Amino acid sequence: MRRVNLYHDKRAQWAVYVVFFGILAIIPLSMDDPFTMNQYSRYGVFAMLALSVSLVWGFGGILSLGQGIAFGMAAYGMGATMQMQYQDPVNDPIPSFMLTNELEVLPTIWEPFWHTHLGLILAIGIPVLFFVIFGILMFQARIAGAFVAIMTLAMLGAWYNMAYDMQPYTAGFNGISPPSAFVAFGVEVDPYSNLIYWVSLGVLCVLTLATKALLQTKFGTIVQAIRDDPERARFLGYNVAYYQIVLFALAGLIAALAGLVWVMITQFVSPTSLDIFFSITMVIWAAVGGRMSLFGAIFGAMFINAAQSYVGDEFQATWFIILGAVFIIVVRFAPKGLAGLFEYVFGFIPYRVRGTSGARGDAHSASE
Amino acid sequence: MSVHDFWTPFALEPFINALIIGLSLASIWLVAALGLTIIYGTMGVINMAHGEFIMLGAYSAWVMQFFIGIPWLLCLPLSFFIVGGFGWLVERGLIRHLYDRPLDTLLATWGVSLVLVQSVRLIFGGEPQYIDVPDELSTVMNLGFIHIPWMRIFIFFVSLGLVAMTLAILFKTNMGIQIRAVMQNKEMAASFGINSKRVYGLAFAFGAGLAGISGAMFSGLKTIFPDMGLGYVVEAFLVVVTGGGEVLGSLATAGIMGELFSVFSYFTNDTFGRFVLFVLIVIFLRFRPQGIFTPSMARR
Amino acid sequence: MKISRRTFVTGTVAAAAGVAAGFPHIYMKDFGQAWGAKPWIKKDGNIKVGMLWSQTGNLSVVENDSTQVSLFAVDILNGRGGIAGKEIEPVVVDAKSDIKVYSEKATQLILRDRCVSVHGSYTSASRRAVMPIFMKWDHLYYYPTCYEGRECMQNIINTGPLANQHSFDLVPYMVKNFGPKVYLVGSNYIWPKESNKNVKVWLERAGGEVVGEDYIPLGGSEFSPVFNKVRQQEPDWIMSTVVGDSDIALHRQFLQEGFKSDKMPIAALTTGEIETAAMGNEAGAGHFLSAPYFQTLPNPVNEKFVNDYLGSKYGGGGVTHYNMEETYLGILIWAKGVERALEHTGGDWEAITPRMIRDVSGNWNGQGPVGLSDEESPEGKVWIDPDNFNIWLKPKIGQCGSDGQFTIVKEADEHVFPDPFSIYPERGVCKADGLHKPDGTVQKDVL
Amino acid sequence: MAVILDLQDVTKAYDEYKVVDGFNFQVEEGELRCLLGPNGAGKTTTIDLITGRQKATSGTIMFKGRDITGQREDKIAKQGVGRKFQVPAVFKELTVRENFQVAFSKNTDPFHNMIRLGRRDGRERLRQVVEIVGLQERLEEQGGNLSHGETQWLEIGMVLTQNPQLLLMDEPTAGMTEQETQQTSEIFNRLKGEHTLVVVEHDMAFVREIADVITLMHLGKTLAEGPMEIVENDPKVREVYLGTEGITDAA
Repeated sequence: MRRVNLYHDKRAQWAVYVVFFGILAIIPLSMDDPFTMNQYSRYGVFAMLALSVSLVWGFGGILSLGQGIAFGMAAYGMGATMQMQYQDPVNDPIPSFMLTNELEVLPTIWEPFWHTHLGLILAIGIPVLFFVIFGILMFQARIAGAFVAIMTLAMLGAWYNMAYDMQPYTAGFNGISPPSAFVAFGVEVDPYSNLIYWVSLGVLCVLTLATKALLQTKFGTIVQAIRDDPERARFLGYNVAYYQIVLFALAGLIAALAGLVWVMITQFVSPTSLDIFFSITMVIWAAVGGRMSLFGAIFGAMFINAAQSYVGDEFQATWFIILGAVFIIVVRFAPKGLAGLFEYVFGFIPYRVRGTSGARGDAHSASE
Repeated sequence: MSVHDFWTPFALEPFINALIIGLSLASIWLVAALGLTIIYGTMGVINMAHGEFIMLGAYSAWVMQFFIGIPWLLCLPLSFFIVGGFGWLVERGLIRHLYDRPLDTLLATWGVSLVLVQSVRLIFGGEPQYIDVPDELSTVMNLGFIHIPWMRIFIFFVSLGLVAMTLAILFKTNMGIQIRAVMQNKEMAASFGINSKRVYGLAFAFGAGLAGISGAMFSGLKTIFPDMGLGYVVEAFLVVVTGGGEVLGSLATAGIMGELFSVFSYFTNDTFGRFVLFVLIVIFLRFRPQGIFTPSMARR
Repeated sequence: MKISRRTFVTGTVAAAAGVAAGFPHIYMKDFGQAWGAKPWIKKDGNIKVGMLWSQTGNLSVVENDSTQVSLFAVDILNGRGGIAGKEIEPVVVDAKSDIKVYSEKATQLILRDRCVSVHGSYTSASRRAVMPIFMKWDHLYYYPTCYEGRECMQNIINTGPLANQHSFDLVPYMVKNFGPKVYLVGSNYIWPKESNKNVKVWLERAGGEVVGEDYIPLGGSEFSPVFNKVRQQEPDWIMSTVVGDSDIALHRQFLQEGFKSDKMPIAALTTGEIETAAMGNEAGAGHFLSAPYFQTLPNPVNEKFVNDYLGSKYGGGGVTHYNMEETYLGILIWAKGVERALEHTGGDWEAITPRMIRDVSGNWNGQGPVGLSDEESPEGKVWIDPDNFNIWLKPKIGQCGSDGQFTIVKEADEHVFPDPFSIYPERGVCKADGLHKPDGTVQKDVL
Repeated sequence: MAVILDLQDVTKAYDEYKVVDGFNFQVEEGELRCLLGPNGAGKTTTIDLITGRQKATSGTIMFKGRDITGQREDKIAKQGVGRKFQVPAVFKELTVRENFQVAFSKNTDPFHNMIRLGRRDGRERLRQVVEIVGLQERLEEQGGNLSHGETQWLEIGMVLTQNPQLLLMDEPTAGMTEQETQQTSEIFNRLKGEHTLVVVEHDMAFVREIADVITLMHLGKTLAEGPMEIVENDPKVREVYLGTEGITDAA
């Protein structure tokens, strides 16, 4: 018999996920409130973004401040798809905002979005492809650490400027608001229905469990190894850049899916989705919840956003100060976030499992 | 934006003026980036709150002028000490504990910037403010077809002066020698009796002070408002990173970036110029990492 | 490793605690309110009206004033006994200058707080972010800021000037007094560009010409490249659609570049009392602004408005400016709409719907559209266009003095028709039920 | 026995300064070679050049008869060159077991590894390696919690897990206690013959314990090569080390 930290018990972790998503699944059965459904779906999207940050930063050691690039690109793709669902090929073939921007025919880059499936594929494919290319650019040059952060930030800034300068194609600063809800396979995804909740939480659930499963494969161990010491991994025969590119693209994929669902919920996309502040906020969510725990990151995103929605009036003016202070405290004293605190507390819970291959009696996993 | 008015045709005189404007932009970016260069170059800290230090400099100049009536020129050095002192406190209270976690300094300083922006907004309100500059600086110098506001000439020379001062401090003074020793090898510097903590604290305070003086100076040219830092910090970062965290590197990159941006925005427009500049920098970082990551070869 | 019962229990408790903390209204009382045919205004309740502004963040500079003046207007109405004896209850939320929050809070005001109408937004971006929500719930939004038009939605009433009204009088005035050559400078987004399209139309009529056109990023504060081109083109005056912080930088750098406002003035659409106060008197002096309202408008209604407002607990900002006054008008116009709706339902509060308020604000029952008389509106008589639900108003031109206040130098002779598609006649005509296209079809919700 | 590693006239120069200067170096299969020299002699740089961490300015590096000059680190590693760093490098947030799993890198394709469960991989090899380096009782411990000596053994074990034909060990006993050094030399003596080893070392007692042949580097060149006794008594060597005591105390 030996003592270990319950926190590190993989089965307990899975149990927490099952229970968590189980509870989330019950919520719509117990209520029928369009506002709550809409709001919780939004939290679901934020949780996906925190998940992507957790994967790429917490597990991969790549501090990307550019997750908004994938989010924003996918959001624009989805916005275009939904806008074109609203347009009529015969009577009204061009979105209103283009007509007032000296465009008389639909631009070629908008043509594919007539087809919903193609539009969805592009909305996901283009950001992922961009992340692959951008990843190759960075990681083959062995750029790491803070420089990745700065480069992703600069790239985000470039796209932000682009989105709002290319007014005839993106509606500029005002953004695109598709007037009708998204229709897929003949079903209207009403942004105030239980359906939107299922979509958002469903995507979150699948992404979370898939990411969790991925991290338990050898690939997951290797990316964490690369995070700890890329050079060591390289001399063990791993093409570190290749792994980082794949991981970066996967995180981009998650953020892109979040962007897709986001536009389904809000029917609106503008350059603010590429805002630098927003992308850094995602990092705050993940950091506060615990970047090295998927569950922690998801929880952090939901918790901070719920707090933002529900704190009383007396905190409104000081909200950013509170957020900033919490963030400073977390970074300074609890780099593993709330999840790290749990890990610490769980270390005191007496919990034993049958030891493996002659383990020592008193060896217990250390906690931070 | 249609194609025909996207490009401005070339004309010599305004083009020369554009080149001069490029120098002026370069001097603004340089002075904004100088403090960051010291902080990054010395301790590898990516100070995301640098823009807010600039903002604090502008606000402290404004407060001194508006409430106490101190003339603007005197506000400049005073801002240096006020913001420098604030930077010293931030270093003592926060940054000092994070030196072995460079990524976390980036995040923690971002938290600091959030707190600073909102605090300033709560204290002074969100309205933009302005500051009175001496009348001599509110006019323009005319040399044939060349027209340069004296304010920009002033900033240009002050920024060069600050660079010279920084270099002099780094290379001639005792503190500078200590800073450079710690920059090169912390352990070895410690074995020579250099208190690296003290040096870091001073370097951070010095960098913050430079941000303060630049903020006070920009307040004469531009607008003072709580979010103003964001307008400088991105360019400042790019200058520092591309320049490799060295003072002369920043000098060179600020010059190149200022000119490129001015020329791009002369021919196209400001927003597009910015896009091209960002992309060029990302590509540059890809192909010239050695010039940037000076310490990267020294592992194990 | 075998999972023990204790593991499972601990895990469950942890997860449940997490969910409970993250989702407070699972255990909150009003959780799960059934959505149904509930009335918007309860017989025994107040009239709830939403205020969707930012109290924090960069937009709060303007929107704080909007909130204050809205509350001031509600106070006045309640002081008179509310609407037909029923008290108005403002529901103020903070949109935190974040587009995502605007959209969330709009949903909250409609669905959770069940406000009968919502007033809000200073920027087009936030307006467009919330419009799909108002369309979805067939609700009603009052937007008080000047905007570019070219929209035709059935769930909005605008009380700010449209692009075609804004520069209508200004351009001929400037051409006449300063000369035909004009340089257009704007912030890089849609409103300045659309405004300038209108300016070009008026310029052509007045015999002027555009010698240059430049847009700088929102929040940008570097104008030397622009002034370089200005110096080369030597325009007679500058037409500015630069907004916010950038506007202040524009005027200050104008001065530092050695330009003089009496030789080459800036004619602006948004440089109001707040901006002139923030840029310093010498930077603002001599330039022109076209707006439907100025603090110095010499009429008793305005003097009372200014005095009452600045004397009230809401008037801490020290000025009244055009956007505040338009917001104020929005509340008064909304109250009149509610009165009419009550008349329409024959006194049944519970039958009033948001959309009904809009419908009766148009040409209802032969009474003509809702409007405010010279005795009610600080800017003088205004009324809602019964077709496109924008506002008829008289633009005025003010010249900034050395005290930051404006002297009215010209007022339009007649009210100007708000035409959202003035420069796009080929798109059709906006009517109450949608955009009537040239081919005879009607398109709803054009945005 | 065949030559497994062959450096021909290898030079690494920074501007004018040559860290490695026309260095020739041959190692035979199954040999344990010690690479010695004062600080700055170019030992670690040589290892860097062999493993691809730095690119040679000129010269060729042959491994098993194939030219590996200038190839990428991971490609060289996959051909059978293992390297232990001077400052021990292990994955600190991973358990010892996971460290070994990562080191078991038969297939390094990320997509292939996405469908493999880490735990199953290379169990057999893990048992063999753990038997050599010890650490049986520390498998579930986090890498960052090991003692210095244990970290060194873990890293040696990780390199061994790959079963490389050539092992490059940069100061494997640095910072070890005497007892730990003793254990390490036992490990090395077991490896001898089966693997080819190049060991950079300062600890002369340790070198005496394990080395067949030593190569002494100075200013990027070979100063002397041969069995311990011969090198030790070479007058050139004495001159370099200035002292009369020879290299024994130089470390």
